[in-house]
Amino acid sequence: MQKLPQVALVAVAIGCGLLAGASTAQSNNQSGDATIKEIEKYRQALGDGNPAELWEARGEDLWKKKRGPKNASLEQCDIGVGVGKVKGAYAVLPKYFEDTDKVEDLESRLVTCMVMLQGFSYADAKKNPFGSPERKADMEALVAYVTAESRGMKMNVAGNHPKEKEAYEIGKKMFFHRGGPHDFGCVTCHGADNQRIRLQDLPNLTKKEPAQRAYTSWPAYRVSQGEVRSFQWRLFDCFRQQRFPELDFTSQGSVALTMYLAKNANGGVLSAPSIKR
Amino acid sequence: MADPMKIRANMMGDKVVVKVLMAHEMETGQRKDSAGKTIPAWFIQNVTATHNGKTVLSAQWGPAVSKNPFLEFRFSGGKAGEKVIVTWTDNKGDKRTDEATIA
Amino acid sequence: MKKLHFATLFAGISVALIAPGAIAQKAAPSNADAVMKASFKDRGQAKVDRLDQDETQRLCSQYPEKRPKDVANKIEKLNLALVKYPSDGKLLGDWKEGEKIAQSGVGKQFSDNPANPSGGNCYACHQLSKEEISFGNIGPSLYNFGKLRGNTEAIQKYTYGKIYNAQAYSACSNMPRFGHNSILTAEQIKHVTALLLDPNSPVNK
Amino acid sequence: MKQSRRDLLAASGGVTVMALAASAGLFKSGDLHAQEWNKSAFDTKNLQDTVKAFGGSGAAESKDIAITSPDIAENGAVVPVSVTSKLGKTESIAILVEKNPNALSAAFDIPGGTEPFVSTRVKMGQTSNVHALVKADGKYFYATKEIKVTLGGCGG
Repeated sequence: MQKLPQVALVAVAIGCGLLAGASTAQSNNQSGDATIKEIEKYRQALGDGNPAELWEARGEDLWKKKRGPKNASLEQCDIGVGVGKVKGAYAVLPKYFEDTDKVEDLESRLVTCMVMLQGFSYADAKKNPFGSPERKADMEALVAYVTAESRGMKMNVAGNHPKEKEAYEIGKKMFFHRGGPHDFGCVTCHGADNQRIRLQDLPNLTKKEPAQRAYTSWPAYRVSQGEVRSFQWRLFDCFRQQRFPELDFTSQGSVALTMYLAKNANGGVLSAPSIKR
Repeated sequence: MADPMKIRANMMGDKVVVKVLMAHEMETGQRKDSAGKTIPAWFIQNVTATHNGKTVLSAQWGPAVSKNPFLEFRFSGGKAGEKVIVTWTDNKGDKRTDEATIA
Repeated sequence: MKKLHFATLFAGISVALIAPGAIAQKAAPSNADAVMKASFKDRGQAKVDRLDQDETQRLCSQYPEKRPKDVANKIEKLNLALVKYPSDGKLLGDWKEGEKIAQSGVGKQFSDNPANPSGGNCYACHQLSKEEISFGNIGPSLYNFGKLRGNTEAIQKYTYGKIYNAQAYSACSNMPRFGHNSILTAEQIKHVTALLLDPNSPVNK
Repeated sequence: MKQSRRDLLAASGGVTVMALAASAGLFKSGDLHAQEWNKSAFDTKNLQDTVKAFGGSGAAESKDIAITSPDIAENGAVVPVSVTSKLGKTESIAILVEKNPNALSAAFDIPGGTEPFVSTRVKMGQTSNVHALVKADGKYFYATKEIKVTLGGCGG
């Protein structure tokens, strides 16, 4: 039904391929450890002045602006900590919402509110989830704003409702599901300690500390793409690289996998939106 | 229209430290879109910062400045409560001016 | 179609935020596999049937860490029988081509053009040469692979077979079964075999 | 690239203005009506040509210029670079990436009262020398640092 943003994907491909073939960095005396240390310096140097702030500002405007067929703002939206409250909401998501009788993550909850409060059609609300230079995504701006309002707070996903438990179990199953032409699953890259793909660290998402560190740093401004990417995007793109078909935005499985990863990160302090390569 | 800049100006000793984030694609003119067509260059060319009517920094940029540019500089002679005004102009003639109060 | 459906649905309940069960996008499937399958859609060359598992994938998902010895044996036996060697009997190609394949990570993603050849992305997981500092560690270092093992026919056969189907030698290896799953052609696997074994390759320098 | 240069030329108002700007330093400091953009400088392929485009005749290496950046950039699209000059009467600071299609990335005029320091982020297509070019007391000086650019892990 919804057309996937062709442009967005091109941007992704270019972002990843930007340096392909151009950059076989040469060094004979550089040990792996020294390389990792320098990369760490690189990351720190980017920490000051995160362009995600530009998204946060745009998202706050979008949150407060009257939009849609009903000309309403999102300020009356309950995203997990009560109507009209934004602070701390991201720390308790995903969670079960009575009004929809569903477990929702931030993105699916925003879609719900855009439909219910602002009168957007369901398709319109989720038609441009991931922005590109040609077409900025309101969704990513809203996500940046909401998550920034939980910065410094501890992840605290309840997960006690039967549907939350069900989501967790489904997400866990998805995490370990190996398939596709490469036999990959999430677990291939994120099931062991201290793994690296090229120079990128791969957090072991089955363990508390690395799971906390990874989850709490998303969403993030990706310098390779020049966009703030949401957690839904993170999963979408992981599955693309896993050679899987396209993960449907805000699908039940996507929320379930988020539930699994978010709950495993409980106790971790949110630092998102962060900045990443 | 371009999105607002994020400007921070803070006193550090007797210096004002200014940090600016600008929302801009900084397209190099070398990338191709999905149809294989070259995406035309589009980037900020001039940046000017003023304080009390005096220019405290002016810059010329090429397309090799990173997307959503970041800029930091420091000047003396500013006080808390005064304003720093930053303006950029791109190669399409688009322009954006924002200001921050020194804290 | 979907759009109409939801628009109508929401028109009725939009005033009441508390309306249990109102937004059921899809009837909630009770089992995980069904939910997973319903959560993906075909895109480009990546169809939803990629989620369907063969026996190897099913067993490896079921036992992600420690698996019973008989399960591991079963997987290795099953996969060993699937290894096919090139009909011309030659196992070594051009290591220079092999290096390009080792560097390239494209192929089989829905964003990739299926008409283009896939890469092996070896550096993503392995150290191979001392020149390339950007390498991963999911797999062991293969630096000096040939220098340490020699270039005998038996080693060539093992190397080719390992790239063709890693699970024939190590059950539930993280390494893709490049030949078995048609990621790389026989010709490409020969090139990568040469990269690992040729004394002139940067791997053995 | 040729196409984009024509675009730039059209957009920036012709070469004469540029030449004038170049002759007055990078551009006249404090000149608020300046929409000038030194096209000839941004077209140069190396340090020496950039110096010439700025109106200088040559540049000397100097230990009084410091380039602060990581030795390795995880992504060439965003490479943080800071330049500090300890040279007296620093008038301008420029950042150049030797192996980029065009060497000059950014040029800053430093009016009196502003510290001879700038920090920004530039794109690098590949591992390359990065130069900081400083005009101080009418003369040009430079410092060089190599920054390595690494490949990403994703399917590229």
